Amino acid sequence: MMLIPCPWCGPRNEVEFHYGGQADVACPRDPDAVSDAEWARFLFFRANPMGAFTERWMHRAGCRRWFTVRRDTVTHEIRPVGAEQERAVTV
Amino acid sequence: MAPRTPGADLPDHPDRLWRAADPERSYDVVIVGGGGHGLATAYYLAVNHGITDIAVLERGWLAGGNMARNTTIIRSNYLWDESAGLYEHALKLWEGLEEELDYPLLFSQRGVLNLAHSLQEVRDGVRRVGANRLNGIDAEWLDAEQAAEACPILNTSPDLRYPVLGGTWQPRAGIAKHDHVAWGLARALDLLGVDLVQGCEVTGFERAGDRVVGVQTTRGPIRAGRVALAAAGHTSVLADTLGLRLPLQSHPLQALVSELLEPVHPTVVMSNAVHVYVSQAHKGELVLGAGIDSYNSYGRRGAFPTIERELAAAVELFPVFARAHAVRTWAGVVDVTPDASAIMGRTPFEGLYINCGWGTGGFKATPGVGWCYAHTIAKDEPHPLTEPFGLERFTTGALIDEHGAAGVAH
Amino acid sequence: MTADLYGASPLAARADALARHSAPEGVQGVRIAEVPFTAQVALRVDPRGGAAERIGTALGAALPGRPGQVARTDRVLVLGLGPDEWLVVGSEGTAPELQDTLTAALDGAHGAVVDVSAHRTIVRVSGPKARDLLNTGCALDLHPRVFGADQCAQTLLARAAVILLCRETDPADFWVFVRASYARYLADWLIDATEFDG
Amino acid sequence: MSGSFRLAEGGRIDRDRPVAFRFEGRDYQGCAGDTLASALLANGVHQVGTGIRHGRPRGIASAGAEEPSALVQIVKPFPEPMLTATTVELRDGLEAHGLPGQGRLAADPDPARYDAMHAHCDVLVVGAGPAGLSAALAAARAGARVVVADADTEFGGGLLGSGELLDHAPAADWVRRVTAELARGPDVRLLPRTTVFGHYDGNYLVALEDRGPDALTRQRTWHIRAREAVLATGAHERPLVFADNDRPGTMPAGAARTYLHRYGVVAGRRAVVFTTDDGAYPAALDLWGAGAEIAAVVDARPEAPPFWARRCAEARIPVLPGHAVVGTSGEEHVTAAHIAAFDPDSGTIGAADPQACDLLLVSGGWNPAVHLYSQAGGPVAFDGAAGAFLPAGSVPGVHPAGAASGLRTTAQCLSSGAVAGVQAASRLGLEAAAAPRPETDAHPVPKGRPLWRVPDPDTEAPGARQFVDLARDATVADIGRAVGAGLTSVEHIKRFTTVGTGHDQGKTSGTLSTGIIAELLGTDPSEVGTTTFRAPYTPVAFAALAGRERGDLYDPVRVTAMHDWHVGHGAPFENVGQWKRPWYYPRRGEDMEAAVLRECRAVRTGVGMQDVSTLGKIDVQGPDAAAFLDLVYTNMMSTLKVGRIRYGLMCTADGMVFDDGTVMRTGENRYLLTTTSGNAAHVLEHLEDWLQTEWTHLRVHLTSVTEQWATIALAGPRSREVLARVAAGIDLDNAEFPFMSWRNGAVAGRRARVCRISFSGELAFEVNVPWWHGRHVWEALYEAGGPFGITPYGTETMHVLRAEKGFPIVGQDTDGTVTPQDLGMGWAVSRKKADFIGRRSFSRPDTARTDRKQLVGLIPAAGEGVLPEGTQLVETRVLPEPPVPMLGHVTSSYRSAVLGTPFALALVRGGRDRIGQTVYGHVGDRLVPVEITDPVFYDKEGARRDG
Repeated sequence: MMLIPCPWCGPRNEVEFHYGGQADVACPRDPDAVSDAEWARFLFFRANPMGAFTERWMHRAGCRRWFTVRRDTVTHEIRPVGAEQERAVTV
Repeated sequence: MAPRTPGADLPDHPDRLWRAADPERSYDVVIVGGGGHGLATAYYLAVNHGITDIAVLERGWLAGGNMARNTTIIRSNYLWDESAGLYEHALKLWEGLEEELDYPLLFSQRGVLNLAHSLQEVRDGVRRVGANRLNGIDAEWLDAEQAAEACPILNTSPDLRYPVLGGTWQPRAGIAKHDHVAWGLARALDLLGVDLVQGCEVTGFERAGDRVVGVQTTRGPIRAGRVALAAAGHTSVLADTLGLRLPLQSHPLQALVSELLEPVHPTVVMSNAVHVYVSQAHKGELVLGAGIDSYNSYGRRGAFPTIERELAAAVELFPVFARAHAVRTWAGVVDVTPDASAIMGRTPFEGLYINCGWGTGGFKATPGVGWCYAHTIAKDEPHPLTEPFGLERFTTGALIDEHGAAGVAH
Repeated sequence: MTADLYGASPLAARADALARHSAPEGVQGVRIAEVPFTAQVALRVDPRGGAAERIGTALGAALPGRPGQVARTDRVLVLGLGPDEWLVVGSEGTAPELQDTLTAALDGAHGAVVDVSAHRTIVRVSGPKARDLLNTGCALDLHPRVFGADQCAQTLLARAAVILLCRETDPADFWVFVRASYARYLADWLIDATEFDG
Repeated sequence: MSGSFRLAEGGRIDRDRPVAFRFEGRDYQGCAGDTLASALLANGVHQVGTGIRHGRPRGIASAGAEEPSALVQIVKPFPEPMLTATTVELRDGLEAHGLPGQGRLAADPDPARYDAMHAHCDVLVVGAGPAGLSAALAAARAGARVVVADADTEFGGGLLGSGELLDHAPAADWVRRVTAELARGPDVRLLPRTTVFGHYDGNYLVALEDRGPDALTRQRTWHIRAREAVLATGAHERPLVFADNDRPGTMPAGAARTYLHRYGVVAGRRAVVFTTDDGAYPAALDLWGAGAEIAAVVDARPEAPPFWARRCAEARIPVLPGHAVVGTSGEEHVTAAHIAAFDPDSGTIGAADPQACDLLLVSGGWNPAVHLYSQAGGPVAFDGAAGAFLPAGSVPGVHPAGAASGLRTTAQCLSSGAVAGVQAASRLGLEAAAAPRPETDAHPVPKGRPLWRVPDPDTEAPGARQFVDLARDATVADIGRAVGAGLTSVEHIKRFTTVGTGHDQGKTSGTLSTGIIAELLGTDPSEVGTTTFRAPYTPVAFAALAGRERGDLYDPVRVTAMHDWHVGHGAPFENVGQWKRPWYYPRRGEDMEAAVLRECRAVRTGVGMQDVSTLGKIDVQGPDAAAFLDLVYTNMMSTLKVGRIRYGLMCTADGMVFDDGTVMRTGENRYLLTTTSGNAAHVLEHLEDWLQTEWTHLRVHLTSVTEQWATIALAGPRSREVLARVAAGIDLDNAEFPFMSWRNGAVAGRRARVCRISFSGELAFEVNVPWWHGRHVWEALYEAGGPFGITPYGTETMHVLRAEKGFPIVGQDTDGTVTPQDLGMGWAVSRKKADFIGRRSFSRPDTARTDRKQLVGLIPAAGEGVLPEGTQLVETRVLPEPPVPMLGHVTSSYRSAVLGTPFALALVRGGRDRIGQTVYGHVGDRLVPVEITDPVFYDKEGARRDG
């Protein structure tokens, strides 16, 4: 049972959270300017690394805030990520 | 001496299975992943297409991934035509596979019951049964009473928090013994001269422009006319080395097994609403699966509450299970797509083929995948049954959404 | 009297059962009772702005700086729920005046003041065994040094989302805020829990 | 077998409290404090059951949880399959029998109760033997919050079964002192009878507490979040593999010692001891001291350990170094051990000489219980000297200690436990120091020499009676066959032979099989490795893990403020998500169909009322609220006037319909949204996701107010008259209070917000009052409607009425693959807005197709009944061979009072272009002709909504 550090409520059991997958996936600013293939990448294609992964969680049973952590997808070790991290447009 | 405990034992394996091959420098076809899909693909490449210069590369031990970790349910009663066509093709192959491989696969067509617990699940179930029948798949709708006849230990009391309102029933569905399936294929492949290379992890690809011409492995580079991925939850990691991103997420899927018990459960029961599926396997152990854990993981372990929830559901549905004991829990890594359907076909790289995204449905599709994937590799074109499962669908929007209405992913 | 003014609280129909299963002095060592009809106002405002300061002044206590902290005045409790979210709890019937106070102090700044008095009710769980009882279904560390008086948390109790407020540590006295539709479930779950040995 | 094997004194059982029990149909007596196994041994019973594959007699092969052999079925007090006799606490009235490998489940429901408990601690100590107690003491004295869990009924671990002295007094005295000190600690929790069976991420350990016979709760699952965990889980003695090593009466030397010291039972009168490890010698001497004859100590090593050889000589116990037991005689009990000269280096054996005995003690060394350590991600490495896999490397926050880390003597265990306790406390910043270690026996550290199997004198079927895994009846020959078949991986061989897959998961057989595989492959055990250690460490009953989440507590039942009224009026309920919603209100003698027709008629002709409190409600505030809603709904919300209401449709980013509801503008910068009942939480999360992570510049706050408002729908041509009787202060006139607007006012004396919203097409109002006034206002409206025949109606009638109007229900008429255009709701998709969630997806090739499945109406041919929902539609009058092309399916289907015919909604390929065509519904084996129609069946002009 992972202990996930909510930046507001403190560490809580993973069952309190909702998983959001890869962090920093921004919606294309002008959806009409992207091709269908690029749009599909925004909709459906997410990183799936083995190892370090910057990902989103939402504290569903707590403050309901989304936040980002860096977690190892093999060991499940978690490190918080600064809120100031740049949001990258991946499309 | 007392007699052997009836049913508590399995038929013996043959005295000869397969040789542990060392990799050659080059093959016509290299298959990455020695699970059920990789083995079945190699098998049909050899049998249907006459290609035997094949290596199946397995980073661990043969069939030690999801093949060794699944709950062995086999059924074809999927909602959409595309899925039904593929899974039914697989089921027909299953029906002849034991004889073909001359191996006791313990394929037991004991029927699979998918329960409905809400009015919407009833609608979805009736819809799916209708679609199945028109697709030539044996399927029936059972009301709660009939469901209880199919599985007498099922609790169909209206007092349940989510009472059983009925279920879909596929009599030809059932279970098989996963190791036996893998080993039956492996033995056949060994006899066909295919190299089964264990302890050989693929770490990258050899390329000539946009063409993949081989693989890099922990046991050296191997040239290949064609390279076919069959690496389930690890497909993303391999594709990443080519800069190829796939719409896949790898999640833990947990299961557990009880001690051996006298027969009580004659069929297979699945409930999507309460996230449990259960059968009593050949030796008498109850085999239970849960819903997938929500987060990405390659760690082959999940969270404990998933197990607790699964057993709460199991004991609600089957009160007699109260004092059965969990003796072992485990997890596999399943690769899940946005529409809960697989991805099969060519890739932007010539000579490279993918087969992934089977989520929780991979085992039951094994021979069907092998058949169609072998066709795709041999002819460099999708098999008609798997054409809709190409990557293009995510761009066009023509998804095959099996978690919406079908509701049952396993 | 309150019934005329306020109708029926979510656990009115469970009051007897809760009382029957309350045995603060006995082996169970726990008392469970509804605290109905409190005024509850949800507040959202930027904690760094002047509006937050004005609200603190108007309430007579600064807004708690972190989720989990609770500010107390003789009129209200202010529970920190999120980085820019609080629940202001007052005595029954005071919701309109609390809303007015908060809205006035907001003074047009961006924020939200929403009456949620009926959205949740409160179950008071107190007595020497209160912690054990709660911990049968709550994964938080309720040790008095960790979760002391005037601390709150949003978490899960059994399968319901709750706000847990520690009012006193010795003897333990908790308020469990639960959404009205879940209140009976939670009460039934608590009653069931009292039938177990701690 | 006759007479008692119980000593007159000694042991930790209570001879004054006899316990009567029944085994295999015979009555016996044991003592309080016995296990079933010790009580059977006290009565001279060794055979417990039979082996699963070969039916050979099976005895007691341990004194603990590692038991591979002594499987029992409990018959009374309640049937429980497959427990080990060594862990069943003896209780009055216990009835059991041996198992041939399969257990039997009870036919009746389990009356026992189970629960769970969450705990937090600084240091969790698993195992309360010398190492665990020392660790706990060090941590507790440093001020740490400590939990100590041990599977046994009392603390002490191996000390209880060894007869050792600590500080010159029985070790039990030290155990008692330490336990008492721990129990006094303000922040120490002692959990006897508690098996920690799993380690999960973040030092989250789960344990099962057996609450004992008198507890209300039979078992409790502990969820322990530990900052530090000391794993003092002990070790299991490894048996030796030789021909016929499965005969009852064969057991590890340490087990016999435990039966002696813990239970006052001498397991036999004449014993042969076969060992490759020094640890068997004290056991032999202890048994000798208790009056048993020791026929010989057979040591497979060329030299016997001098210290122990001297002791044996003093006791006149023959010691035979360079010998091995190569076989046994007997049927249900061993009668002789066959001893032969043995050279472990060459593997040669001499002629066998039978030595009569009724007890054969074996010792092949010890396997540390590394299960939890391995589950925690700790690596294990093969240690050639120990012949076992020991914890290697390190895992932060996890401290193996004592025998679990491969240590052998009590002194070592005490020290390592204290060190682990100090380390754990220090990592937490506590000042800790080890207490002085009590003085122990000055015995040399035991040594051993691994011996994986004794050569089999049987040359015809070698290894066929050399049992490696008693639980699975797996032999050396089985492993040989697996290796011969080409298998090299321990995982493959495990599956081939089933070794290690029994109830015990190979606790005693795992390392042995690795050693044998290594020998057969000509490699080292470290190359072969182990299979994976998985939770649970010992079997756990399903019901224990299910806990209290059973029956109505399986999942929350959500109810509205009016729930009791609905119950009182006989409504059956529909589960909608977690909500209980009234389905219909049958009157006496009515079935569902009659009730629904009556309710529908009432709404169409008079007035009906429905509890719609379950709709999700979200308050939206902020200067950018309008802009936000324009982005999340497909239609325009910024143009909505204060006081007005608009229907709203939401899509997910892939353009598929996600939810629908109404949007009420309650202020310049404030809106109230409603969502479908089952989807409220998802909608709020969806909105928060976009707001918090994508549109962080928008100044908007969302607040759930679902249960702030109880909501009553009042529908039908007479609804205005009913409302007027209790809402005198609100002008209900059409002009003053037009359709799709809202007013504040008092209803039945309670402040209310009244909306003119209709989901039936009739004149209708929705009355919102604070939740706690719901019941009062509901009853007031019911009473006010009395003269008009007001009729409460449930979800089924609501579904019929909306279907007659062609209003889709998200989740019923959609399935995640349906766009607004597919629903014929292009009118709700703004073309003016620059963007909204889902818009871009509409132009994808497949989504933009004009022949997608579209929502249409269906009227079955005259005389046909109601089409089952879910019915598939086909084009042809006669079914072709499968696969049959399908056009779509029926999503909603009802009988209609006002239409006079059954009707349905369906998603049909290119449906709108097929209006007027006849297609066929596939019902059972029939094809039912149905006409495709517009989905709006009733009052197409919308003339009825104003009354």
